[in-house]
Amino acid sequence: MDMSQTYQVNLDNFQGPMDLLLFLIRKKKIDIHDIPISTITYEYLDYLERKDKINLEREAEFLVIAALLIYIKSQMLLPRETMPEEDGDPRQILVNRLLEYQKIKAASTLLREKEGRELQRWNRSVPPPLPKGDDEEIILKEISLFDLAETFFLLMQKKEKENIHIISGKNFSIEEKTEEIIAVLKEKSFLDFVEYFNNQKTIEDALGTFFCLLELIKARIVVALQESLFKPIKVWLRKGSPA
Amino acid sequence: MNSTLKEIIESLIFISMEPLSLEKIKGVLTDYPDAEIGKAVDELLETYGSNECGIQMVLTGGGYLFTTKPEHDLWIRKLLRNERKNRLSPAALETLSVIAYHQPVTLAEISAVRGVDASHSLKTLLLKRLVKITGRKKAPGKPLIYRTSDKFLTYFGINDIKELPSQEEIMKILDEEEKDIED
Amino acid sequence: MNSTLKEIIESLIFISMEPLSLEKIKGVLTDYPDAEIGKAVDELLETYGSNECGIQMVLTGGGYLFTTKPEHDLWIRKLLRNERKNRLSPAALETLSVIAYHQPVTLAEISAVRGVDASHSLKTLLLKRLVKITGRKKAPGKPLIYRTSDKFLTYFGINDIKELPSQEEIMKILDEEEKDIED
Repeated sequence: MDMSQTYQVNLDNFQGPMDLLLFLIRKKKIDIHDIPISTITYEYLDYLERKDKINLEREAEFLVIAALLIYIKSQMLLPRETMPEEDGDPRQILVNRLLEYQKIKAASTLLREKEGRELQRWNRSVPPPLPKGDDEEIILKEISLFDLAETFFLLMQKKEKENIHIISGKNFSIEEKTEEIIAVLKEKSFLDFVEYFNNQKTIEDALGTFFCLLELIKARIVVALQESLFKPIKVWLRKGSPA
Repeated sequence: MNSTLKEIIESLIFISMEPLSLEKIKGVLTDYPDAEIGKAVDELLETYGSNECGIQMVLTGGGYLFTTKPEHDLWIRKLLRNERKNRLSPAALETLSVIAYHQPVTLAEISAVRGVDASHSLKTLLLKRLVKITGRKKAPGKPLIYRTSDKFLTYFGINDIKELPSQEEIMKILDEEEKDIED
Repeated sequence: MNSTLKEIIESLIFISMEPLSLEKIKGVLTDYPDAEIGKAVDELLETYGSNECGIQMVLTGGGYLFTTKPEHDLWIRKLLRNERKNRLSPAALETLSVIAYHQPVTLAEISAVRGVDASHSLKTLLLKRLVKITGRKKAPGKPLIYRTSDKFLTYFGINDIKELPSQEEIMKILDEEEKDIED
């Protein structure tokens, strides 16, 4: 984010309260290790008040830091019975958090540069022609608990859906369905057979779609192809077809 | 010779999923005269045709393509075999997830959940020692019972099978999937 | 130098769509001494790292990979008819930085550093497979713990997690930013 542009703008331009606080410290050229708490609290609250509409879900996080600032300010005003070294500076918690956040923000800047460069590189999405006889099989590289759990719960979700198939009594129009398929083919040039069926809402829809496709194939308007065994079946619109 | 042009063509052929025809190359590099493109392609063919290079550029199926040399097939096959040994397929992962969340479980039960015969992927998982046989079920045919192994726990970094992510935790992540497009 | 060895390694890296580690190369070329393999790989890196070549060999995510040069992005996108690849959102990148520097880390810890709830951007990163769940913390509520994945390394072109921007590099950025404000 370009700092000069954010000067006059609202809270949405900040990644959070730490971001805003860091911005104010830089703007005021304040030494992060020796923050004048009164000044920064005033500045910070001033920013919060600029917002006319309060989005509590988002602003709550800003208010937490406001509360922390006010707490630190009150601590600094209290007369000290012990030496400051023993008691510790009440600002220390905030300073540590700011230093850590500042570090993360700088690291993000460096990673952003690397990202920009790497996103311009392209790797092949399919392997080059391989020696015959070795049929390619998809293999998963790195698997984490997330992949494992995702696989399972998606499977369960699919099972649940299968069990509650309801054949609705909706009137089904073969013409409409045929037109729909041709429209999809014209737009996307081909469609994935299995995927298309899975997207049908009811068994009736799926069956109807299947009959339409059979008709279209028979009429030589579309052609269904499978590159090899177990590969997805793709349906293409024939060139020069009447449709 | 324009070396940048040669480089660009080289990367286009590299990234192309099918043999890349001269017409397509010209269609991308509209700023360059056809003759120069043709010359650059010829030069590339010469460079990659030499015996010094492990990768070859060939003219096949109406276009240019990078490919490996036939004499290296043996090594390439060995790499592919090794890779297969070390990794899981989506089918094996699915079987593993069913065992993890439903254990103790029999082959018939796994197959019923997955909707396909899971015996092949179960064999893979046994060979990788991610699952183990822990006895027989007291049921007709006394089928074998499967559980995840200690190696499974180590692999995924948990101490106990109770620590697997819950349905609630995973669904919370997946439900956001559609909303995340602009993120 | 054994030119056949170099060629074989070249073709192994070429057919591999993900970074190919030195260990895997050695696992295939068991007939060759390790030192010779290492030397051949270094020589290949040098050849393909030169500016003469349209295809580059890079060391990323713990292995070797052939890829195109960033400066040819425009031409490749024209061929593939692809849009520019999307960057991470500022929130997601910030969350990712916290995970990278504080790993293993829980959601609560990430949110504490950022001062905002990081669950939304964490979801994005999980779905993009840039971070992974690696178990649970032995703490009240047993929260899930997160780490960066191998894909994270490749995404940023980093070979090893140790190669993340160092403390010194970070300090340099901070000094520069301070100067910018003073100017």
